Amino acid sequence: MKFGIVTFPGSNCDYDAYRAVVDSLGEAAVYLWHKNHDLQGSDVVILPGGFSYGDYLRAGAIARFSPVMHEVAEHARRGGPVLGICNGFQIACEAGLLPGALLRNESLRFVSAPIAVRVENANTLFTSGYADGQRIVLPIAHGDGRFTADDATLDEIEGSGRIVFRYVDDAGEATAAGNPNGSSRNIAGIINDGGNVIGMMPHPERALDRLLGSDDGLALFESMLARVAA
Amino acid sequence: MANVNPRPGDPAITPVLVAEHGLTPGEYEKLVAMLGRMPTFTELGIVSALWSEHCSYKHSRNLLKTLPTTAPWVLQGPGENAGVISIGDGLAVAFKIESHNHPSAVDPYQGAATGVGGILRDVFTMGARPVAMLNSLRFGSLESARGRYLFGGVVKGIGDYGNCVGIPTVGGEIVFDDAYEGNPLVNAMCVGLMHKEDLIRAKAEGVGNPIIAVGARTGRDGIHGASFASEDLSEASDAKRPRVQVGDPFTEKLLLEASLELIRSGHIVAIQDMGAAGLTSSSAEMAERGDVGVTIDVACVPVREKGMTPYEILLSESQERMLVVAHRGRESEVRAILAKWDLAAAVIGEVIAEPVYRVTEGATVVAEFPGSRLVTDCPRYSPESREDPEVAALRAADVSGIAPLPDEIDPAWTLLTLLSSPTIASKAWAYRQYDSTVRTNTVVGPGGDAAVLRIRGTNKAIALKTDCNGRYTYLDPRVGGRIAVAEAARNVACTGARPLAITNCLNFGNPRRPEVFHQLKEAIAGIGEACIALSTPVTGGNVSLYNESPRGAVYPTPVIGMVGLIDSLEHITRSTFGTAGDSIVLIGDTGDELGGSEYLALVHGVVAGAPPACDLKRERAAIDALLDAIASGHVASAHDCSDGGLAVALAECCIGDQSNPTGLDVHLGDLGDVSPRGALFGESQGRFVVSSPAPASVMRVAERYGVPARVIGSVRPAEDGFHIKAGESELDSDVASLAAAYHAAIPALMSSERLWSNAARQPALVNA
Amino acid sequence: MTVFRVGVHITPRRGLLDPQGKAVEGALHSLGFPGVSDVHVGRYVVIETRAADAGAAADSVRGMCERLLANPVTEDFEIETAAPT
Amino acid sequence: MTVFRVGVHITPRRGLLDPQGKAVEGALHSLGFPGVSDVHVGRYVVIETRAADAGAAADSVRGMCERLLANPVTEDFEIETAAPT
Ligand SMILES: Nc1ncnc2c1ncn2[C@@H]1O[C@H](COP(=O)(O)OP(=O)(O)O)[C@@H](O)[C@H]1O
Ligand SMILES: [Mg+2]
Repeated sequence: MKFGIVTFPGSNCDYDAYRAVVDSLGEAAVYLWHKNHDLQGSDVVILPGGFSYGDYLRAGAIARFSPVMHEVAEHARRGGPVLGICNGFQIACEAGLLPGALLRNESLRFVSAPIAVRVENANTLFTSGYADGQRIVLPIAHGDGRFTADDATLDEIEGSGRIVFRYVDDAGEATAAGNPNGSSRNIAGIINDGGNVIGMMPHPERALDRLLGSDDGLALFESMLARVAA
Repeated sequence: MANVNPRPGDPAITPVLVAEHGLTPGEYEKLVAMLGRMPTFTELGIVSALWSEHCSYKHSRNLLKTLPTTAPWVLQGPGENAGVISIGDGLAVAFKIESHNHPSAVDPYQGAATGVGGILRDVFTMGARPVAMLNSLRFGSLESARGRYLFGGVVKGIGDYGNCVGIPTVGGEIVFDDAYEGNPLVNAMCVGLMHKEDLIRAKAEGVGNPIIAVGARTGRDGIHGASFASEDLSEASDAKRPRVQVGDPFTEKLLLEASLELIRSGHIVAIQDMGAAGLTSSSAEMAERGDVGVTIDVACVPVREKGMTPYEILLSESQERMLVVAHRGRESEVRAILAKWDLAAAVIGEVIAEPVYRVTEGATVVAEFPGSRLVTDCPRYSPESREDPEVAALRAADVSGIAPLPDEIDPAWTLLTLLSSPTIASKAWAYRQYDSTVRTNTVVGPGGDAAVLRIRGTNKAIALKTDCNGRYTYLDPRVGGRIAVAEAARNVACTGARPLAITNCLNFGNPRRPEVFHQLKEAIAGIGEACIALSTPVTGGNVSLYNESPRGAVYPTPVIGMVGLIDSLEHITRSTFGTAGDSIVLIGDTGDELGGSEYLALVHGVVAGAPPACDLKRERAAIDALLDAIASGHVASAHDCSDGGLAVALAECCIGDQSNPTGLDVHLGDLGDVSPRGALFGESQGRFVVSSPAPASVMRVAERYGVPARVIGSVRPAEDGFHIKAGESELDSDVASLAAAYHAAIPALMSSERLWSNAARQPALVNA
Repeated sequence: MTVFRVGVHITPRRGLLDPQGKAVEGALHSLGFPGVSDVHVGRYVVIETRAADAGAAADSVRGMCERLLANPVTEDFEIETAAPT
Repeated sequence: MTVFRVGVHITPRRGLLDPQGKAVEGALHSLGFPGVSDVHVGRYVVIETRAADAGAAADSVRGMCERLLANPVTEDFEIETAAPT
């Protein structure tokens, strides 16, 4: 299976995503240059973290106009899997691949820490390797992670099981204490109605090795492998 | 030599103008002698920048020459943009520390951000990919609005810049002390990794090779930043406000990628950051290193504003710019690489055979200097040095007689007081704003003793730390210099790493004052001694002088940035206790050494006494013993004793990891002639707190190295509490109170209700 | 064609949490501005653009807002009159 | 006393680098707005405050800018007319 990892100017987790795919999964990966109209036959597209265009104006606002995003949108429309992580989530929202928007953290400060999230829907392309309600620990590192949408949209994604991850506290509850950025309904990750585009603020690609603190991200990549390969 | 005439509109060269450029009458004479004529305004500007303290090291060069700089693993010592050491497997580590104190005092956010940007460029211009950032920060009290403004702004500036470029900020140190009230210190360190064969030096070579300006356009910002960094902070600094430069980390990220690609392409000969004194210093230094002449046409430099003069273009410190010497005929290849990263490039000059440094504006020569004398002829000073008798008296004071406060009856009160002082308390409020995990190599991030990064493709890791105790250095500069190195080494060793080499940032006051020059001289001597004893040569550094405000000089603060190597990932050791039941071993001797301690300063408001002795042979032996014990697999955790002494070190071992707090039961046994408070809060050097399931093995190793070690107690579950018996004294606390004191202190001080206003942007002018 | 300077206000949609506005409001109260009852922080973008007349300049800037400058999910925008530079 | 709404423009001082403005300018060019020659991005702060009259409201907001809202080192500010709400 081949993963295409988009490099926008200012992407800085493209390398981590590449290493995750190649070293931890043993799969093939290519960098997709933002100026090219070519996914190079990628089965899965990763929109990685970072600060595309410096996150100037709004996180993800400028990157979504990159030439390669035409092909990414086409790929998504055909049902191809897209994994948006952190800045990739922000870009996916700006591009309309996912609903809502990601605003400045409520604390107004960047937050970098290992954080607990609960798997809210283990029946997706990206989460079948987890159990429903499983509490996992992933690093976050962002300044604009407060997921926001109007109530109707929130009700709709919640009602259709499209909230995939929620921030939780030590007791596993989605409380304000467990919410690192003020996200509506503690949302850490959502999926589109086609079930093939996921956006999440935590970094699964940074959680693949116990040496670095957690390997709770492995199941996410393995879920994709299992489903896409099948 | 060409004919050089004043440019229409140039101000006349008067003694006042010369003085405004920071040149002494003697220095001006030297300049005239070198030129054989009067300088033009442009030339005066060039020399004022290159002969500023910041660029020329005129007061420190003679002292720096005494530092040890060689070892078989040192590939590049001082003299380049960054030092480079080999770590085996064909890999090398480039690293350097630099100050951005004065810009951060004027605008903490931009000052700190651009400091990070500058040191990043110093590392990637060596051909190394930056893999980690550290910092070392000093502020006045967080009780003052200005202290909070500076601290908050600096932390945000460091975070926003490093996070955006995508380099993890993994460690550092932060100290709050009134000595820094008028003049904060902001030192940033960058560490990069490379294949040895990619090492490139900033040396212009090859007559006819083009000189290319790369990156951001040149604006009017930061003109004369280098000379600004070379004077005391005063009211007058306020009027120099436009000197603040705005950083653009996004462009920096593009520059980083493009530069590494350029270096690997083989199309270029040399590359250097346009940092302090901008185009002037980068071009002059590259020419001097290569022993060639250069000619630069300022009319070819891409500018941001219309009507910029040669003077302004040469001295601008606009950020995110590089100077490249390419192989002749490869200009279009160079341009293609830069265009890929949306970066502009302009050929602005050429390497020439004639030994001159020449600047033209179109066809007109606007500045010309003979050969490399511009750099090499710069004045050197070894001013008078004399210890301040007041400091000598403070050091001689007997502090053991200071009566304990009534509250100290309960040593738990003292411990809680220390744990909640911002200098000792958890710095998570700051480092949670730094992305510490990007690039997925961070094994131990901020919060531990030293940061640890794995080296992909090997079974190795590197350990990194910055350290200094300014109070010790104030009381005894030589001992303070030694301890800065020793403490950095101990921190690195606690993770299982062998200390390899250091970079240093010497933050001192005005060197023309004999008592300051004395501090500088002695501290450098102490650093040198420790580097020899610990086999950690100096590979580079930075000198920041004139750190003074109307309150006086800062504490002399020689910050050490150390790199160590861990041979095997299995040896990576953490600082916090892991398992209840493990024994606690204290390695090293405890004396009754309260002089210069955090305890005296915080609880008694006293800065006096001799700082703890630093016996370098013992330091070396203790480090060797610890590393051996770690390698033999018997060490569960290791932490060094520093600020706040043994009691604080033990508490940190219990509460440092919030997800796994532990308690302990410790009996210090017979204290001999050491007082209980000396045993608990004294800061004797050369000590480690180690937890181990096999303490006998640890002690056997220690014995082999002749290092004292004894079991002082055991790790307990957190519910069992925290108990230390020190002679007559019993320290009892529940673990949660210790943790609350330690973790809540800085967040409480920085709560949003305590925001600063614009008044806090003005430096407090004491005595003025 | 003339160069026009057009200012654009981009403000967080009412009803959405505006932590920046709240923080500024709190700070203003503690600085002794008790009369302050509401603060919102948005963006101010100033664009210089060539156009045939002020109306065309404003139209073109409207297009920029719709496509890039404002996020329709969370922000409103308002274009000031275009003035020749 | 009436409640006035006062808008404030806070802009990066001319001569200082405005990386945000530069990035937006680049993006607008590639989006097909070639006429754009200069972009600056600042903040727009809207304050509701009680005051005796519009002049007093503006004066009070000026004080807020000087004391808190604008960074005197890097920013300029401009107060719009105060309007009663
Ligand atoms: N305290 C020091 N110890 C050792 N070397 C130093 C020290 N300070 C400066 N140097 C060396 O002097 C050279 C010039 O430093 P610097 O002017 O800071 O370079 P740049 O401005 O290009 O960063 C560098 O090679 C640096 O490592
Ligand atoms: Mg340099």
